[in-house]
Amino acid sequence: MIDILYFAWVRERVGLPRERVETSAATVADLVEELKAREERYEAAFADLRALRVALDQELSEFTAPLAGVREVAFFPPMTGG
Amino acid sequence: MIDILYFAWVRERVGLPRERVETSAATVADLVEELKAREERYEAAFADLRALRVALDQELSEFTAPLAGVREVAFFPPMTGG
Amino acid sequence: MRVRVQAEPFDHGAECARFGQGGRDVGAVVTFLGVVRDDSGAMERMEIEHYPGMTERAISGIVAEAMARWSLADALVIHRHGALKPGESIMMVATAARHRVAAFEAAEFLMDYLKSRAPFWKKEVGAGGADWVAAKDEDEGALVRWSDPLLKSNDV
Amino acid sequence: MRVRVQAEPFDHGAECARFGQGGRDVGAVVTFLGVVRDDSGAMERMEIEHYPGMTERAISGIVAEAMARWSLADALVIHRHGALKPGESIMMVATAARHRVAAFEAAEFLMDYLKSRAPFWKKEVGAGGADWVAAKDEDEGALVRWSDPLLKSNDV
Repeated sequence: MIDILYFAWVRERVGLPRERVETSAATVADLVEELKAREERYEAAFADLRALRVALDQELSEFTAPLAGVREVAFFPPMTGG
Repeated sequence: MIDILYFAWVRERVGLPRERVETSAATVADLVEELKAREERYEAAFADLRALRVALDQELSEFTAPLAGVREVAFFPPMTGG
Repeated sequence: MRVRVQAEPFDHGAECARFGQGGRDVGAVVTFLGVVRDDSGAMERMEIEHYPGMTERAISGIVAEAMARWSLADALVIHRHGALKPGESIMMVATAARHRVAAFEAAEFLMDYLKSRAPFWKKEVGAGGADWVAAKDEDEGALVRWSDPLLKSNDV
Repeated sequence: MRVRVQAEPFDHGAECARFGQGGRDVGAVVTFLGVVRDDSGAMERMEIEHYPGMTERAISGIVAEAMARWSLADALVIHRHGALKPGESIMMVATAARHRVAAFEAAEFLMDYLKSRAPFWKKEVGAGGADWVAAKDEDEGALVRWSDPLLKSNDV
């Protein structure tokens, strides 16, 4: 089981701020493919990975990163703080 | 008649903050030569012109600048504000 | 070093007055204040979303890096989230160092990182609708300046 | 735009609180505070001499140039003269602009010019005697950055 968090317009497109999923995906990219296969709203949220960022256990990471041992995955657009 | 002002260690070496002198010096450099010829304390103050700055009527200037029309000449070391 | 992520307003003047006081080796204090600007003239509010937990962690990491890299005597970051009106203060950064170049560089470094690496997202809400603020290429580009350790200040 | 040259202390926090308030186009406020540092550990006071008349003129000219070059919404310079103790505030600069890069650059420009072009001279007085502070080559060198108009910020 893994916690998935969504922020900003990713959250709006997916329609929820977080969910817990059962997955055997090896990498972040694999997890994205699983999600996209589930429903159209995921397809909309993950249409362009270049417009997205991912954090694994609250550290910025890459879509190629392995998911082994990870408890929390967060997807969001590029940050706009400051 | 021209007002001459001295600041920082130039003032200390000359021994006064300002004086009014009668001069027919054409340039700042000529005025410096006149002053150096007067007394040893001026010699000490103006020993190294590269260590000095000059302002004419409160505008930074050069030692080669003409004195025609100038009412106030100030000599001082490089500034250390801020 | 202090990091605060909060919905409540903060008092810029009071923070400036408190910051860097009494540090024996402090010759230079730089502060940055970010204010909500209404460029379109039609914004009702700016909504700032963040990632609780990661936000504090990411900012603390950035501040610790700045403290070490510029030998800062102190550093402060305050960043708000939630709904803000035009003219309200969004965030502030403060740095205290021996010399001005280090204080300026560290403050700019913190700002550049907060812009693109701290998990905040801004949304402008007006009569015409709501828009997520897009990240700017130049904000991403600003980080290049800090990636090379050779660019580090000589602390003059 | 305000320029103050004064012997009296100023209140950094209160000045920060007052500065840049209510400007419609202000998104970024940068402040710099200079503090008397006692590097030798033996300084009793710092004496700051200036050139009354020229000081105000030179600073006003520098501030006007910064206002124009970075399209500032506001700018402030306060510089003290007379005798100051270690830990006391010597001077401050504040800039308000639409964007952070302009506010930072303008504040650094003002500092670089105040260091080497405004008629102030510092003397450190201690038990062992008194020494005029020597101008630093790097302060003179810092001005090179601003001499080329092509280096001007794109205001991002």
